Amino acid sequence: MKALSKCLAGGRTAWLLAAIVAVCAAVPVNAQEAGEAVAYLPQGTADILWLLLAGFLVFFMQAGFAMVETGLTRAKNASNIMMKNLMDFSIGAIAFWAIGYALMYGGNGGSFLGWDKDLLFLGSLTDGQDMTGSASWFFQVVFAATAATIVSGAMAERTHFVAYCFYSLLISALLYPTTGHWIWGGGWLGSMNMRDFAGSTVVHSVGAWAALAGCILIGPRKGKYGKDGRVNVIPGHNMPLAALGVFILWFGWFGFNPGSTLVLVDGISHVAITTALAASAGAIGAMLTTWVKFRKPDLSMTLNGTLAGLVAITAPCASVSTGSAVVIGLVAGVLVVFSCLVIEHKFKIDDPVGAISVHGVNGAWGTLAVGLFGQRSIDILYWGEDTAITDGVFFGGGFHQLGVQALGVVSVFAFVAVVAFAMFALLKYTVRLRVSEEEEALGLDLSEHGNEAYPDFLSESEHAK
Amino acid sequence: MKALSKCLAGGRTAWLLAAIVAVCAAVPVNAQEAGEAVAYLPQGTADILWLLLAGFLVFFMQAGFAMVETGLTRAKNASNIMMKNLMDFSIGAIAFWAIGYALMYGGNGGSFLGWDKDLLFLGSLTDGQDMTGSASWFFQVVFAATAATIVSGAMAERTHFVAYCFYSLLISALLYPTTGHWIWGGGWLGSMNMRDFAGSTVVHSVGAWAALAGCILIGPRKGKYGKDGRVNVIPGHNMPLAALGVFILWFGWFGFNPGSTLVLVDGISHVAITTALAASAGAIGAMLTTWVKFRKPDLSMTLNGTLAGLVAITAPCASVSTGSAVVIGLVAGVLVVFSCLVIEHKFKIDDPVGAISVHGVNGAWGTLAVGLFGQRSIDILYWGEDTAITDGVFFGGGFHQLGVQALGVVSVFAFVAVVAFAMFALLKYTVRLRVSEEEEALGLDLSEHGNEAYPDFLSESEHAK
Amino acid sequence: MKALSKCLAGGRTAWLLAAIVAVCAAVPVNAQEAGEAVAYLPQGTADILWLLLAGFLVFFMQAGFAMVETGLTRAKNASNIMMKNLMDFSIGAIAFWAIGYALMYGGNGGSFLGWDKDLLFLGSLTDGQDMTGSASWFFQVVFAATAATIVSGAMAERTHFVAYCFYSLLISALLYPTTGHWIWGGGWLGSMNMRDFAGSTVVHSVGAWAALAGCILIGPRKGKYGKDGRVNVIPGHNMPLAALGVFILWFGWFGFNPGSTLVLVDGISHVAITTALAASAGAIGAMLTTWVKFRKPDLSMTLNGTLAGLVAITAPCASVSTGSAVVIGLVAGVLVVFSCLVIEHKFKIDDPVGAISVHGVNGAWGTLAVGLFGQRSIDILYWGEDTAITDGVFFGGGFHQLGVQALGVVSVFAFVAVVAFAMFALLKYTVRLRVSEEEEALGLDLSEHGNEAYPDFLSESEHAK
Amino acid sequence: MKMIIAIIKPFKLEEVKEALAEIGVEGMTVTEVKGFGRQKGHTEIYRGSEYTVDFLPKVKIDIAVRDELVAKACASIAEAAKTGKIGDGKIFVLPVEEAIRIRTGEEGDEVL
Amino acid sequence: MKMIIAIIKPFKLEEVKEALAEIGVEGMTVTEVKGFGRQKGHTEIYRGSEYTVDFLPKVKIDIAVRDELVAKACASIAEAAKTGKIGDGKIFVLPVEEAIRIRTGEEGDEVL
Amino acid sequence: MKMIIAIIKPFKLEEVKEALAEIGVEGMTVTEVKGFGRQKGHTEIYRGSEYTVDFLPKVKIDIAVRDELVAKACASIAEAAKTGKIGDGKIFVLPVEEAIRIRTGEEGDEVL
Ligand SMILES: Nc1ncnc2c1ncn2[C@@H]1O[C@H](COP(=O)(O)OP(=O)(O)O)[C@@H](O)[C@H]1O
Ligand SMILES: Nc1ncnc2c1ncn2[C@@H]1O[C@H](COP(=O)(O)OP(=O)(O)O)[C@@H](O)[C@H]1O
Ligand SMILES: Nc1ncnc2c1ncn2[C@@H]1O[C@H](COP(=O)(O)OP(=O)(O)O)[C@@H](O)[C@H]1O
Repeated sequence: MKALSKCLAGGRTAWLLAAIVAVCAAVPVNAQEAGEAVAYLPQGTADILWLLLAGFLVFFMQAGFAMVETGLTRAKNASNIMMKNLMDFSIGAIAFWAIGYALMYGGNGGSFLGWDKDLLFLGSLTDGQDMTGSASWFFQVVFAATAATIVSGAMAERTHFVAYCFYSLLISALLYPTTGHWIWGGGWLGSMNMRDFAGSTVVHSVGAWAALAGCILIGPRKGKYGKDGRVNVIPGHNMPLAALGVFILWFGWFGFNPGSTLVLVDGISHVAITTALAASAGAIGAMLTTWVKFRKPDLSMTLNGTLAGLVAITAPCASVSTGSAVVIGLVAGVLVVFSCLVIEHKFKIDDPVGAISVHGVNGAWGTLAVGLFGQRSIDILYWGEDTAITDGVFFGGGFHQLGVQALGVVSVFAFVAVVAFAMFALLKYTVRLRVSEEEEALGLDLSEHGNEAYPDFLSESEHAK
Repeated sequence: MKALSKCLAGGRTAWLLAAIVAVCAAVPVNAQEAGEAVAYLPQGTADILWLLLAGFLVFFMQAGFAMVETGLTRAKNASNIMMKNLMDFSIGAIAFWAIGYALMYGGNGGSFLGWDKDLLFLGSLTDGQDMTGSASWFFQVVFAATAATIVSGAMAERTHFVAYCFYSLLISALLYPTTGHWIWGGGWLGSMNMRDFAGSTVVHSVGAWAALAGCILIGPRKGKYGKDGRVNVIPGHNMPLAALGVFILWFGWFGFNPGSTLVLVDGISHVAITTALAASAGAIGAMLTTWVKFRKPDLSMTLNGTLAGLVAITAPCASVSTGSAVVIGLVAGVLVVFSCLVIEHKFKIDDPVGAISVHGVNGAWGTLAVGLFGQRSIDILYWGEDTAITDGVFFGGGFHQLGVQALGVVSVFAFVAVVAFAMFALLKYTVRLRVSEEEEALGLDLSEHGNEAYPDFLSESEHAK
Repeated sequence: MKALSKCLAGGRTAWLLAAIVAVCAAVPVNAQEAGEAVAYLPQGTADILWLLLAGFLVFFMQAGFAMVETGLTRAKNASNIMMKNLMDFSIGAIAFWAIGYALMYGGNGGSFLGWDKDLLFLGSLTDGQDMTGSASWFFQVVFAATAATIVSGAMAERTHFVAYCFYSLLISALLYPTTGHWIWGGGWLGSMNMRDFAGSTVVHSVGAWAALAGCILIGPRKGKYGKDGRVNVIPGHNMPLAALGVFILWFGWFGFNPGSTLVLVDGISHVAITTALAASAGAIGAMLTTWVKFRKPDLSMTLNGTLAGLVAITAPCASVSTGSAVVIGLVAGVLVVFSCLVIEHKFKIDDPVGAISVHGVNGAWGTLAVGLFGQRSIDILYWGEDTAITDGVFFGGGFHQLGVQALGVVSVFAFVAVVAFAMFALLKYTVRLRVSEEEEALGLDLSEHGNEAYPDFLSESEHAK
Repeated sequence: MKMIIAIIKPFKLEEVKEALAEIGVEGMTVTEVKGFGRQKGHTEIYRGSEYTVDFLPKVKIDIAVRDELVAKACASIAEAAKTGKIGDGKIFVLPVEEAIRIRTGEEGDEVL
Repeated sequence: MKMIIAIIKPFKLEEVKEALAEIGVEGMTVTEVKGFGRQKGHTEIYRGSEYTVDFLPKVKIDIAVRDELVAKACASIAEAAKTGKIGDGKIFVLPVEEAIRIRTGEEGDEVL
Repeated sequence: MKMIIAIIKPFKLEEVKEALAEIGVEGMTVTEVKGFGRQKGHTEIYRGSEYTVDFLPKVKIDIAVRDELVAKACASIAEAAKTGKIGDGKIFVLPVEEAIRIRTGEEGDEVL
């Protein structure tokens, strides 16, 4: 039975307690005394609303990743990509509930790792006592899932599914919480006023560096590089789905960045516009770059450019002006094209969707951009006197903030690269990281899941008896 | 002309009245006296906001259903599925506006059916007087549409379109409002403190049992069962679209469950996390089950498992701990696989998308789960002393609540099965429930709508003159 | 580092300043004196929240347009459509940031065009000072993008990409801001109390009349009309994607219309339900019309009907009763079918997706509908005594309001048609408006972007070495 | 050796395959094609314009068989593919001069 | 009876069909194929790498005709399919030894 | 002139094309087909039901060549397409009686 409904229906006399409590709590004291019945929304409830709504949007990014990744890979692996995107969230959520959150935000740990045994299993036994905590967990779990899912695209079309499941478990239970603790959970980088507002480094770089380690260890897809070192093209199978994915991701990013205020304050609007502008500039930057370099404006790279702009603005979104946001996005759009080419052609690392360039390289760029374009006068709208950044290089603040940012970028890179490499190596020698040559040729849909993504030929003949 | 804009533009002196009214109403009395200008958001407005936002998300589930259903059926019926999903909402909304809402929530009826002639056509003549009522109608109509659309997938690829239109009318105008009234509208089941927070039974089971009646009456698709009783496989045509649909549905479910608080209270965050965890556990449960049973993790079933977890947590989402949510979801994921197999292989009921197992079986499971895992200490955060549930079996509360829940499950099943059977029988002997054999072989797109969903061969030749 | 997280983690002593400020500001004076700690959400912050959330939804409509347009056109142009939808937003956003907003809402202009040099580049140097202004810009930019993107579908499959980029720049920088200023920005039509609540004319007609001018100038697709004047059919390539697009658009429209209150007031709920009902009625109207006319209910036209209902209710959504909304939607659904046929068969204008009929004809219909069905008693819930409309023709108010509305429709049509025609003519003689015959035959994906949208044949052979 | 080219209704493929298996023919190559013949296509409606789609979906089967088997194979196919309604399709027999099995290099009737 | 196999540019299909209809050929089977020949493919770009797509979309038409009609049919096809530009395609004529109409069991030229 | 019809594994297409180019054969027409033979299909699972997909993806290549080249072409194809594993495919050679190049109207071996 639903509160408002009942009320309207008049069929019942009993009200929902919650509704009454809310109403009472919300009436200012004097108004109450004066017999006034107008109730107001508590700020705390508004904060919970905001965290949840933003979290819903970030959750929806899973669909965006799934579409981008499947669009840019071959039809014979489409079901596998769907499974991976579904399971990295599902396994990751359970892992983050069981232990990850305690390691990231537990107040009894140190500056390297958090700990709080009451947060294991989200303190399931005392459920409902801390609604603000619940909202916070929700918002964090969708971020953890984003970090996890980045690897899916980079290692697509060759990774053994069982290894991917274990990987999902490990990144959400251990890897992401650790660096997350450093910067957001009260750890050592956060204490230095490193600014990574919504997670260019904490979320995107972590996922991307893990992807980098994985890509190196697993090697390129069969046929990607010829014997003579020639780079072969393995086009994706559905560009409209890839584009749909980018629109969904952009939509979700409006939860990702503005939501990272964590409280419902006026400042969310500035974050929303820096986000929109950087993404637009990223798209334009990538398009123009491909236009000049390849003589035609390329869709797939422009899609990457849009995402690059979004990743790059993720750290500085609440510290820079709209003008700076445009510049940061433009640079990201240019950067992502060259980065993709260098990684593919020079380093011969096979990343089918450009995840390392989008999330890693531009995660780093965005984090450093705080040290270049950051303005204390803007940052302080969101932070306190002692926690706000100093002005960036281009705003006369010298190199201090840039140094802090660089330290964050480098230490997260070093830590994640090493740990992820170890993790994938472990998986390689236990459950097998890569499918066999035949399985890869057949496609992961058939070899790993026993079915096809588009089984249409059949439906006309085999089965219509 | 838009209020804020005008204000910013300074081009006009007149303010929007509404804005002023809002501001005035929101300023607490004493603050006003003291000349303070800060205004606050009334709780009532916040409640409307919450209902609408949640309703938007639930509305978007229509897209999810459309994608899941088309993905799991053949290309030759894809346009038909789109039409059905579009029309069950459209026809349903008009029907619910005209009469359904009056039957469900009208306060002048009895405990079996509501009635209020002022709610017919939503009291169109007195529009705008009751904004809270409008928000409530909006939230309810999207739920009614969800119940309606469940049938679309189960009876896909063979149902006569005109029959489907009439069915949409009947379920939204009569069937759904009736059982809805019993549990949410002030009817007899609600009075017994049966707990179906967001509608495992009211919405999902109602749709599924109607689907069951329809599937039995219409029979399996041509070729589904061989003469020798052999079960033939009729694979769908696009798994990535099916997966996209599940992501959209999951996203929409964050409106479905948390929105069912109906008022904006802190408690929405607990509901959001039980929802996320049960869905994740459902996905994992189904994946592991298929892995063990079929030796490979199956995408289509894992998608069903995700939805099963969501359906199952829909009733108990605000009554159980996060730990219980995980267990409920896991069980749902396992259950849905076996249920699909039994319905298809034992009962020889042809449900192409697994809707009966997902929404019916797991709707029942979720409703019963309140009686097993329910905790009064959590439930009471949302309800009053006299309306809260008693503890479930596993929490020492004995079998009382389980009994009430079971009564609800059984009586809704009995009522819906009988009425829906009668309804489909009526359609069968009037407008024809099923298309002819040839029409089915040709595909409903051509036979019912005269066009194809993917007319690509043509575009290269026939028409490029 | 994130505020709430830190708080939970307890690892840091410093709070986010913003959070504290918010909390303090929100505590009513007396409550504070009395030592009460409950804080409330300021109305101003709530307004920003609402504008942003609605804006996010409107942004997501870009994905909807992209899907509708690609679904209704051929596979060989699918990547091009994606590029256009991505770039009209990206280029448009930068243009609207640089200059468009200053022209539309600048308070120092006249009644024909606004101006405020401090709004150029959104006053980037003083960023963050005006969060309400930022939210307003965000909400307006997504509207500007909607107007721009309408042209993409109408001129699909033959427009030179570079011309489209310039067009995007011009419409967002100049054309849209001008008529926008007239009606919403403090200009002459607004002063006459013309009511275009959410932009049937300002947004949809502007886009559609520009599309009309463009379509006339660029001519039909090759092969669309035979030598004998015969109309050839060029079917689209993916109806499920087109339907997905319509669901996304409908979802986004719940930001478009209710969001146009611009402040968070109770009245948003009435707007939401007129929107839902008109869309439903539009779908039904178009379906029935095609059923009667073509003997089968047609999906593509029903999708157009849904959008027609939405466009038509956009102007009167906050001025009419739910009953009137149903009628307005029904008429729109019928109208769009005949309009599409007349434009295609009589006027021989080739608009592959029906954009001119959906957005232009029904934009006009919706705007006029205010003069027919408008009720001052409803309108006044949103406006002041002196800014509210007078009753419409069917509600005894005579022809005054209808006259004002008609003046708006006609003057916007005249202005946009002329200016857009000049603009496209300019592009035609500079950068070339249309691709060559061979490029068109080859498809724009290959000729303009050098790649295919579905390069699957290759992936099996060419590259798997 | 002959090449039998059979054009049949798509949903008859399985039955034809089984009929051929019964007489010992276990290899074939199948193509999705569009057929045009006496069976007239259907009228489709797209955005209000009627147009005729002349080309109907068919399946083409290429089956190489030893000369002795040709008559039997044709009969089997004809029987299995027959519905008696217009559009059932045709069988054509073409001469084959040589045949090679790629895997082994075998030639002639050994290949089958 | 002969089997005419014509490989043409896709957008010429309709014209070829009409040309054949004029001389009384009313049956054919059409396949979407990829062709490789003198007409060089185009260069595509994917994620910054250029690569040549050698195979161009073509349409293959199989038309069984009575011997007397072969020359006329070939001429009609050639005329209708011609653009004069490279890549217009080829026509091959193969002998057919037998033909059967599945629906009726008719054989030989009756089938057409 | 002969028509060589080669049915091969899809991923061998490129190698076959290159092998043919080496001996001067520069034209061919390629079709995506499904093959059925000794190489048994795989079992798929759909919603819990196992079912066998007998038809495996193959590529069919039609190559018209001058009589002198037939042997060499067949040998090249056989070599390039060979993996030695079951399912490598077959090559069939059919007689061609006439050939026309649509663009120019040339006939006979000139066409190639
Ligand atoms: N002359 C022909 N050459 C090649 N294929 C043909 C010819 N005539 C018909 N076909 C094929 O046979 C199919 C069935 O032929 P149709 O004339 O429609 O019916 P029926 O086989 O019953 O006479 C056609 O769809 C086409 O694919
Ligand atoms: N030797 C051949 N065998 C089979 N098909 C061929 C052969 N040569 C060309 N073709 C087909 O004919 C098409 C056109 O041939 P091409 O050499 O490009 O141009 P043209 O026909 O103008 O000489 C090719 O795309 C291919 O499908
Ligand atoms: N009799 C046949 N007629 C036509 N095509 C055949 C025939 N037998 C086999 N094929 C084709 O050759 C392919 C490979 O044949 P198969 O028997 O599986 O392996 P192998 O070529 O190694 O003997 C099949 O998939 C099918 O496409």
